[in-house]
Amino acid sequence: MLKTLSDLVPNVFLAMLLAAAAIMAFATVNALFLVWLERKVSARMQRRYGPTVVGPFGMFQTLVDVVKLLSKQLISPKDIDKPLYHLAPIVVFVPVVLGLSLFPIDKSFALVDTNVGLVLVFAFAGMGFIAIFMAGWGSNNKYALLGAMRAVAQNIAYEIPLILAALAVTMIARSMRIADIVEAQGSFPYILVQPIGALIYYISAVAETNRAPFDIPEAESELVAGFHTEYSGMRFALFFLAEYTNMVIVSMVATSLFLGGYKGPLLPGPVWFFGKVYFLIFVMLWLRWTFPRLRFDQLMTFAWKVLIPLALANLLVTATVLKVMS
Amino acid sequence: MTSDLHKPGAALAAGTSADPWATPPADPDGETYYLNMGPQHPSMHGVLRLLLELRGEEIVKCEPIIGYAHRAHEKMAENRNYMMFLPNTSRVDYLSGMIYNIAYCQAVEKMLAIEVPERAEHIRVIVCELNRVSSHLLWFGTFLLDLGGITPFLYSFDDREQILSILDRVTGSRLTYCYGRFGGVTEDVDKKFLDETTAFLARLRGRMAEYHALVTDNVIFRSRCEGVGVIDRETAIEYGVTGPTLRAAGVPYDVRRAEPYGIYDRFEFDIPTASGADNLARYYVRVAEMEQSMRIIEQAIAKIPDGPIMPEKALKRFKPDVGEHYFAVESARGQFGIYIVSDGSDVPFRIKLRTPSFSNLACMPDVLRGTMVADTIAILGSIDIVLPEVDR
Amino acid sequence: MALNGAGKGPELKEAAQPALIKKAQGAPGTLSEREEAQLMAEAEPFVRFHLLEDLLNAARANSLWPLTFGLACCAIEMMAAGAAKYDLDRFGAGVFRPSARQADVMIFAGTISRKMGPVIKALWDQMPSPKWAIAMGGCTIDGGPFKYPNQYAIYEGADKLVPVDVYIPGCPPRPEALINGILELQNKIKAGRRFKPSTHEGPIPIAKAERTNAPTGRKVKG
Amino acid sequence: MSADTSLVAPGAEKKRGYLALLVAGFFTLLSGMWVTLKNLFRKPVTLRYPRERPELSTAFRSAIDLVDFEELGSHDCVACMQCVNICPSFCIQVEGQKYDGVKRKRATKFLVDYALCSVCGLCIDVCPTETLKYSKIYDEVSFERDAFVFDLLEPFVEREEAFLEGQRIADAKEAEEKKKKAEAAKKAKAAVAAKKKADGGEEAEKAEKPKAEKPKAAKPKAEAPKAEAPKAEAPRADEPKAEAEAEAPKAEADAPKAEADAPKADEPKAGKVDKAAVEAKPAEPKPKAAFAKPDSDAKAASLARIEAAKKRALEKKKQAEQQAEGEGE
Repeated sequence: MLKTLSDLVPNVFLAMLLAAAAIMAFATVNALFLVWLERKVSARMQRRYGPTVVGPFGMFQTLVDVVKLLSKQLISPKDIDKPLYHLAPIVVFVPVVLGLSLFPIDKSFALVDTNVGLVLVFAFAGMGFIAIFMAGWGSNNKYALLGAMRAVAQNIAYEIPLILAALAVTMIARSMRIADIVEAQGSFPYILVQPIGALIYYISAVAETNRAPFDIPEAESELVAGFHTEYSGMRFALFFLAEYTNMVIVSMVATSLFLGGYKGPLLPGPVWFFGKVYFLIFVMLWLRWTFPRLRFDQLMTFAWKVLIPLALANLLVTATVLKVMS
Repeated sequence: MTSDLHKPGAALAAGTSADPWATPPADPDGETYYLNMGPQHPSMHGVLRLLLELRGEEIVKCEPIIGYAHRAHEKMAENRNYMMFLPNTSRVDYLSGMIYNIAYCQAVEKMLAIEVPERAEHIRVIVCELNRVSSHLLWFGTFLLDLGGITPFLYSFDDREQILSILDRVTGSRLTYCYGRFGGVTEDVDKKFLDETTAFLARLRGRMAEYHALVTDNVIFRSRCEGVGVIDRETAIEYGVTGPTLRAAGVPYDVRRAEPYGIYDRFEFDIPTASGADNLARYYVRVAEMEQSMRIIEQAIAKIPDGPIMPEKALKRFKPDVGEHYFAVESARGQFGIYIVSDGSDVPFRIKLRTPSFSNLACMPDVLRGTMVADTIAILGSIDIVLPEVDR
Repeated sequence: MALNGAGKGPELKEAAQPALIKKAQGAPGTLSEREEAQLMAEAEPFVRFHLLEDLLNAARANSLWPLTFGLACCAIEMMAAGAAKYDLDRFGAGVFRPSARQADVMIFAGTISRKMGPVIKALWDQMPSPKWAIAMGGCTIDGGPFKYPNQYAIYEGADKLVPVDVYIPGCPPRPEALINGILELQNKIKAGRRFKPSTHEGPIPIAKAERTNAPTGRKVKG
Repeated sequence: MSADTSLVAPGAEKKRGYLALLVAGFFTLLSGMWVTLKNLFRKPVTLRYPRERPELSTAFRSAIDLVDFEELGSHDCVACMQCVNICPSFCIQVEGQKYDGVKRKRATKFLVDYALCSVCGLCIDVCPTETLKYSKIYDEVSFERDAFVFDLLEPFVEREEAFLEGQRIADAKEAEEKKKKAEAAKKAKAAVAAKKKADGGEEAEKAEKPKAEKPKAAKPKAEAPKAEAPKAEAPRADEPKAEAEAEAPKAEADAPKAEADAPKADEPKAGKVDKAAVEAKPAEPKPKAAFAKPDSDAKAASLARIEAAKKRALEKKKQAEQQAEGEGE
């Protein structure tokens, strides 16, 4: 039987407090770890060492970076749209963190459990680009604005195949509750049933998180730093934090929908769960450090002409097969 | 389109005003807007500034604004004697500094009719071609960096480091060589140098397979390059575009073959050309050129004779006759010409450097019209400009 | 830092500094040692959180993000320093930020032309403090090889535009020199930003680098 | 072309269907990922700099330094100013002095501003006594702007007295020998001249002149390996060459030709200018001011210059002839 935090802690407020603390701690530590991992993995792929000086294997490098960013001057440029500019880093961060709470990490535990878990996750994830648009619009910078426009177009385009691919899975599992979907994957994960769906989901997920080769909103060589060109210090760090947390969330969704979540032989559930999540993240890093970036219109073409038709076809085939089998 | 910003030179005036970031006012119709790309921009290869008029992400007009790397190289030549201009040459184009350095020596040798010993000629060919390969490798890396691929950049730099350490063995410098002297070179090469060079060629050929798997065949790379930034034959010839950019448009013009200098007429090599005239064609030509350079190096190593590296009587101080001399070589970016006007004194009256990057950049407004912002970066990367060479 | 004594800090500090600077520049001693010590003590922040400050300085020192900003030849060596062979990232300084807002250190890599001067100033102003500058190569120290009488095109030194922390000579300096410069900058940051009189006196011998009689490749006579 | 580097020329591919292209494209992505994965498990190529030091090549170029000759027990800078004059960056300052009893000049000040240097090596090329070399500095940094003015004489200061003492003895010895030789040479020359005069006309004499001078210069050189005992013998071998060349830089483009005849013992004129400038501003090497500044816009000016140059050349020729005649007598 799945237990949630409110089952374990009777007091609602205490439960909320605990959940918030746990999520924040996880998001921060995870982002610190991921940035370090990314720098290390990329370094090794490029045949260098990466951070080595601070801590063992440079482990505390990102911690040091964050402390530095915290102590940096916060610059607000001239003629910005103040509310949007100041709110954007918070708006990008909060919903992303909320999404973290919805995943069962073991057979018997999830922080929050609702029967529309999947919908909530996508809803939270979809708010990210609003923040990006706020940042780009509010910055009074043309590069930021270009980045923001790209981000909006990209997110709208890629959310469709993302959800279509997830929809096929929910049709098979006949539930939107994440725990149910995981449970429904009896002896084999859905990636075997839905290989094309999984691929479409994963590609769209990488695009959703604005990671290379789909990182056009912050395309460094084109738009300087894209939507966060004008952000300094801690505000910039929040964007960073959100990006890495977002990576975790889409990987968690992929793990739950296609890889069987916490299921696996021998080892305990959380190990399997996080193992799969971090493997998917590793693949994301791997992609980023291998490929050049797509052009903006090619990205759109790819979404509308390849991914969406494929996802629709996939959905159609799934529905037909399900109907025939039942 | 009535505002004065559409008059020629309006943007340039904006660039030179007291406010360094000044741009022309926005289009009154609200259709287009201006974007300053550079001088500090990650993919401007230094300090180029492009003033782009954009409609959405489409480029309506592009005006390159140069001069941010102006160091008065040509003026400096008028202030010092022929010998003292030597270190400047390798700083005009620091990526193929060796070729420029040797080219200047050859120009002065032509002016003074100095015989260069055989061994020195062969050494010059080897180091110049190594330098060309290193320049192309750096271009390969930065081009991919412009396209968003970071790892190929580090791989190519790894290979480039090998060349640098080989050249370091004889020249003592890593980047801005001052290896040539009038009549020869400063240091003799030893057997180890030749062995290392041969070993490096083998290694680079092995690495090429990796590069092709990682980059050349990559579908994203191809889609970013194919049909993008077409500098066709006519445009190229009109603007005086040379080098790989011209050869990618199907014109097999290479100074090494068209007007052989040094001992280039003794080597067998092909002039790779392509017909696409787009980014991919330029990529293809450069990669194929690396192979040709390697062929030349191999032949030079096989043929290198023993002997002196400087003429018997080293030139110390001289006064050339009154006259004008032009000498051109094929640098990594195209035709590099040196035009020397001598008034009979030991100081050149005028040295004009015909640098390929300047002409190659000149066609940008034509080529960039109608492309996207992302393509701008890719095209600029593919023609391989070096800014101090543009500004001199 | 914001931790300066709010009440009496600024006035005293302003009074103290010029005298000290004068002394540092070698003017005849205007202050006795005792007075100087007193002034120094008063110029110190009112409240000091030593541990916090040290921690912050250590963090800043180990996370120097340079601005992606190349001017000329030295920029290639800067790129080489960031590449696999030298790997600036080992010291946490390999995160080249394209936007000045997110950079900590500006590496002047190349000749600063007159036209580029105002741009550099603008970039420097865009960087959030605390920020540092490294002058890489002869051109940014005092004009380098491009300095000659009546040179009209360049600024003879980066310090004509912004305060420079570390100077790296060479034309161009090897990547090792850039790394050493960053390490020295780290030491400087870790030591805190206390006012220190200059210790530099006139020309110094090459002695710091080992002076060898080893053959230099050229024929040594005899 | 070898197979490894063969590329499909753009446009040469066959057109394929939509799905086939997609699948093929997907596989090219995988092959790229395989490359990076392979590299993930290879050993890094990084040189861990502060811990591992680079191996500098034998030709490594850096700021210049003075060679410490073993047989001299010191450097051998004669303050001929050739390096100062050839330096394109004006980063060298040299001052010299003549000491009693020592034949040649000795450098009393040798500063190099590494921040200005472009490591071109021209100074090392022109050095007549080959006392300049590249130092092994490669990672020097400083917090101070002017910390890169190197004083090359500093390590030699203590040994200077001893060197001068030794040099005095050696010079005295050599002067004696030279005197003897000069007498012998004079006799021989006189004999030859007499013979020539008897044989041919004046023209023959003129032709003979340069030839006669050559062996004179070459003689001490040839003797150098023989006389090894005196400490200073070896470097002195180059002495005549050094003096001859010290003359050359004097001939500035615009300077009147008459200066070429200036007394040999004095330091060259350009050096003097330099010295004065240096005294005014000790910290900064002041570039010499006497530049040829061509008037770039006016064609007339150019023509005038060319005319002047021709004139100078003529004058020079004349002078040389006169000189030859004068010495002949």
